[in-house]
Amino acid sequence: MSFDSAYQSRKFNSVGTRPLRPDGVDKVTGRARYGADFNMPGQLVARVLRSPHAHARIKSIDTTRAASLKGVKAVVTAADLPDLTDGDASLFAILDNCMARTKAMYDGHAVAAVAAIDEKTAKAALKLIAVDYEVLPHVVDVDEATRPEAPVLNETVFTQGVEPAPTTPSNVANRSEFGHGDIAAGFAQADVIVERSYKTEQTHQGYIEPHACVANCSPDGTADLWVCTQGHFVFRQTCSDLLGLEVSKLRVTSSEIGGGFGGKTHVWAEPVALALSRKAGRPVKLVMSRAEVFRASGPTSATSIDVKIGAGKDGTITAASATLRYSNGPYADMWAELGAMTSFACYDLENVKTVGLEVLVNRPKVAAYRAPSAPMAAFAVESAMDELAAKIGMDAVDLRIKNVAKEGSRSSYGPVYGPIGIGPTLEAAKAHPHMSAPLRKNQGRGMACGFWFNFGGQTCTDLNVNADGTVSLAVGTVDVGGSRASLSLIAAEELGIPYEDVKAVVSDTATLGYNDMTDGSRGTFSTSMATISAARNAIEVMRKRAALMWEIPPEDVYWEDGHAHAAGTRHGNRAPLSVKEIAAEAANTGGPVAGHSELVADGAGVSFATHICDIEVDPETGSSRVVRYTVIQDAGKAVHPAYVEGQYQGGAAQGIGWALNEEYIYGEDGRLQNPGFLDYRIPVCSDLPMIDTQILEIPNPNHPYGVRGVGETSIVPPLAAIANAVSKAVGVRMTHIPISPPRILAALSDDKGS
Amino acid sequence: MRYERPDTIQDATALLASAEANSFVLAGGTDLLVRMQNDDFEADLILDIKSIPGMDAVSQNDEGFVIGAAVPAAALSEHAALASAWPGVVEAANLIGSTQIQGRCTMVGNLCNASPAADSVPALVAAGARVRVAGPAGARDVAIIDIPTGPGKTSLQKGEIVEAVLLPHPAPRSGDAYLRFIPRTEMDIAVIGVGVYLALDEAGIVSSARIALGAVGPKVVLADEAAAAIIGTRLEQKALDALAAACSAASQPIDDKRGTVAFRKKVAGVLARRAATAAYARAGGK
Amino acid sequence: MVDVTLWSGLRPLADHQEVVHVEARTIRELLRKLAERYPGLRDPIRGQVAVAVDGVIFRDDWSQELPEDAEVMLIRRIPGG
Amino acid sequence: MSSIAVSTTINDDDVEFLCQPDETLLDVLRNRLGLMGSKEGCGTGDCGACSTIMDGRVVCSCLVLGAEAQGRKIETIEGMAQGSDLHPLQTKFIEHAALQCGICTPGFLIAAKALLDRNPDPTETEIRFWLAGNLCRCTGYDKIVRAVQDAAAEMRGEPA
Repeated sequence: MSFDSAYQSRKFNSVGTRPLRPDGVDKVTGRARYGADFNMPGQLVARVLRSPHAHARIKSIDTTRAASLKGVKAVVTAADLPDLTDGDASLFAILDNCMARTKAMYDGHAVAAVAAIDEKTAKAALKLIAVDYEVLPHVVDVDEATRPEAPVLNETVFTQGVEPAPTTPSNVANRSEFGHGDIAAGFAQADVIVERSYKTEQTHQGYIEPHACVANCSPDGTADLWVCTQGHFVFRQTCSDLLGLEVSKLRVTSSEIGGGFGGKTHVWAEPVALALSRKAGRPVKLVMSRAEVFRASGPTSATSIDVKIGAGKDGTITAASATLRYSNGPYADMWAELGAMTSFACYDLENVKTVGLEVLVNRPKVAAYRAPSAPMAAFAVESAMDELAAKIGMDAVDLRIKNVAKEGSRSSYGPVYGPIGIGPTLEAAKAHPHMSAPLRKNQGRGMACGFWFNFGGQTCTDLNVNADGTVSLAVGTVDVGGSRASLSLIAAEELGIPYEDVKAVVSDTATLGYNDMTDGSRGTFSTSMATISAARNAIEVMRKRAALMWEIPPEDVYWEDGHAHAAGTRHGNRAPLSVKEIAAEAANTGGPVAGHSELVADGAGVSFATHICDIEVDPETGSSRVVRYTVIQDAGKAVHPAYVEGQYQGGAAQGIGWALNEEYIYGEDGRLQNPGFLDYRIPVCSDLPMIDTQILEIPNPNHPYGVRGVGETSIVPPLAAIANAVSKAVGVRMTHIPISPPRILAALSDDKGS
Repeated sequence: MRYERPDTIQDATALLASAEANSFVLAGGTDLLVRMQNDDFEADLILDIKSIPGMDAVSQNDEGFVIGAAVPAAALSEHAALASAWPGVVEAANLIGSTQIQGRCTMVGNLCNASPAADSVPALVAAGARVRVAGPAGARDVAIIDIPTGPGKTSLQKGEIVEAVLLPHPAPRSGDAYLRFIPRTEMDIAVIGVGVYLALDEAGIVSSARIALGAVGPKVVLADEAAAAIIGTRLEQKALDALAAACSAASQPIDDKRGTVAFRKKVAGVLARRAATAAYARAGGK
Repeated sequence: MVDVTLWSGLRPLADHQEVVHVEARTIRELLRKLAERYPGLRDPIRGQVAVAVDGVIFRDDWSQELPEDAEVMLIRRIPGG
Repeated sequence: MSSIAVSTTINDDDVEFLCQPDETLLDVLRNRLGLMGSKEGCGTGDCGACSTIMDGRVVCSCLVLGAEAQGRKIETIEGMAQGSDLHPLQTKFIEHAALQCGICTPGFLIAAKALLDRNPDPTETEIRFWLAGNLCRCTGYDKIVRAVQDAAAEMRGEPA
């Protein structure tokens, strides 16, 4: 039944309220079960042997002594994961990253794994595995890797997207290009030009829960995987592909997830746990240590970006260009391409050109990290915009407003925009009290805009009306930030029943149809679409049941305020039938009442935000402190405002940590020096002020309630907002993230010197 | 590996003396247990000293304060007399790690872990503190600065345990202070640490001083030239500049994941200036 | 008749054209015809392509109609975080 | 290594267990006593997700040996509610949406309880520095601090 996803404005009863979330009590009493909280009878403990070298050929692996150690039940190497990827490059990259096949490509790359009766035995067994490495020269820096003399990571990689096709292998795997118009002409007309290079270091999503799973392959070919993941259906597909299992025989259950931010959209050790279980014939529990999470899961890219913007004296941008180099880790992907697409997306430009270069380095395989690739590109562009405003002598916000993208503007990544909310966020920022509050000595104020795509994807929900009229809602999107609460609100709204009568649960892959990964801010957007559709289907069933109960034609029954009503006067004034009353007769009117929905939610629209940040710098030590922070973002419709605010605040906090303190630090030996929360410094409670939020609601025309995705955009502006604030506080343009105290102090002394 | 929890200091030193290869003393455990997570950590004996009477007590005698080796840092600020006598030492101990770490870690553990960046050690050295070291052949008192000999190394002999920290009563018109640099506001290992102790004469002129620097060398540095720079002064700008220059000169830091040489040398001077000013105020100097 | 703009990554696989003219009423018909006319496009279309119709991005939905004067563009299929 | 017998009090219950000399209290709670509410986020005392109260002081149970629990009084998240009555902090965390994924929440609740037991009217700064040992990556801490302030006010009998 086709589902009309168009927006119809309405008065909301449940949507927009702040009820208590259904999974709250379990989480505050410690009963909620995360990845490492699940155990199976007779389970073994797994430990992974990881390469201590940044780049080395694996000549041989001798596991005989390990396998013969008492208590060891299985030892696996790449040989136990035969290549079933038949030419699918991205699937082969996942396989090779799970366990190195010919070369160890980074410090921490898995080379073998054991399953034993306890942790002590497993650790002892790892020491008995003899790996014959031929250590090769390595490169970890994104710029050094592009130099001709840099060691080549993969002899089969030739730069794609370049004409004529190069013939020598390179660490630059792909060149992408976007834009329109003639930038040469544009720059020629410019009165003022800003041209600068920017760098950002590699950061990690920083979820507090390390990856954990319990895998059980039974001899009859069926298998179970209990895992913390952002997409158990996608994990099922990937694990089936890699291990040659039938999709229907592998059931993946998503545990409560202790944070993901994109880092749990990708399998790391789960296929290894399944391989160990298959070989040992027993369940295997594999929990990564924090050091393993940093060394061998999926941090985001380190980047090196050149930006050039030209504008007339009146602030109109005549030309804008950017070259974006993103580290991908050892396997080619599309991270620079995403940066190139998002960099100038906030603006309506006549002449724009962006080039993305994917660079291979001896670092872990890059995975998505909340609006992947956008924060770094925004840092470079919004820093240049700030400098341009200063050069022209124009207010930073006014310069943005002058060039802002509107409905009908051609985006820098291609398509023309529909109705978008960046203009309103800029106007709101201009009018916000934060923008005019007084600043004290050594304090600077910065602002920045941010953009992210959102999307829908495949979604499937089941809505069952129980005999007492309460509703069970089964969804397939993983709930990290309270989406069970927001989806229950959506179901209650559409059915016209109280929120308390709805209980939402996340189903495993055996009890619900396929659902895409919970990423791209699609959780609430797409599953709310499917929930509304399921609710409307359930209403159709209940209308027919009421008709049967009243013995009148179904066309004469309409639904309103949670009740079936008999239309017109012909049927006398029958009292409306509530869901409870209809459900009570279900047995006699056709059986259980339910509504299902399987759809592809599309047209998610794009999402914009503007942030304002005040920072105080100690000029003598270079230390900096965020004293005030404001997030202004368009949510289309805030289903549960508290959790929308939570996305705004959480994204800003991650951005602040990224801007000031967080970075992967590699030694000369190519080994990660800070794989732990002590020296990979994410913001702590005493580092941050309260983070003020302002939710704008510009309805998304492609969603019945106008909902937009909100989960990712909030991490995009902070790097630039903070860089602009610090640059104002110290009077020197800061171009290298993180803006650590040594860098601020060095900038101050250079400035005094020059 | 054996875990022992002796009831007397004699049993403790005997156990340590008789242990084979590597044995470790457990007080707060906040350094030791992190090292135990390391895959190649080997130990024959973990000796828990928390059942030995007096180890978790802070007492006073006519010479000064006796702080048991098992007294957690959090308890120091709860001891009014100690906190008012030695605010610099107590604030240094209270900067070690988080609330959770504070509930366990001890100054003696911080000292014996021998990290060049230990927070309490510069403050204790500036305060002129000593430790009572118990061994199979009886006890001896050692200046704090003589315990660490390099990163992770101490001068303790086999079988010896540090029983207590001995802090003298502060001289009249004296004050101490400790400041450190960390990139966040909490939870970090010190990039630089500066402990200052000074005493004034009746006229408010600095008559004696000790400046100790942390995280700027293989072990804590007693910067005598820095102290000399402020003795005989009222911490005028010139004196503070000389103090800062001397501290920067006395610092021989390394580049590592937490800081660069240039940064540490510069900020050592800045913190010394600020800590001296705070100690001077505490000593009643105007 | 619909004018489809290809993003830079796809142009080498379609005789280096930036805009291609295709007779198609739905995304399904559009993609099928493109793959038939330019075999090189078959793999990227299978998993790496999204279709922007008047600025709205459709990653999966083949049934989406293509109005006569709509601006149609093939863009990279974007992963999320 | 031979096991050590330990008898202790956990959430006012007498508990006995065997553990290895090098086994942490966190591993004992989770793997031997089924008290999985305390979470392991790092194993090195840097994230606070394993916070428990031992003899009135909040500590990281991953940096305490199981053997050290002998004769001690230990409080874990599982003991924070009195039967079905949630502790005011638990209620306020839900009301304020002071948690999203919730993996850090047990640690925050235990640490906040230890704070309010000691200081019924803490300032925002005192709350933030006391809780600096508990890492959260989802919320940005704003709503956590507000929830602690609100719970403290309620426990003091003042209107929110």
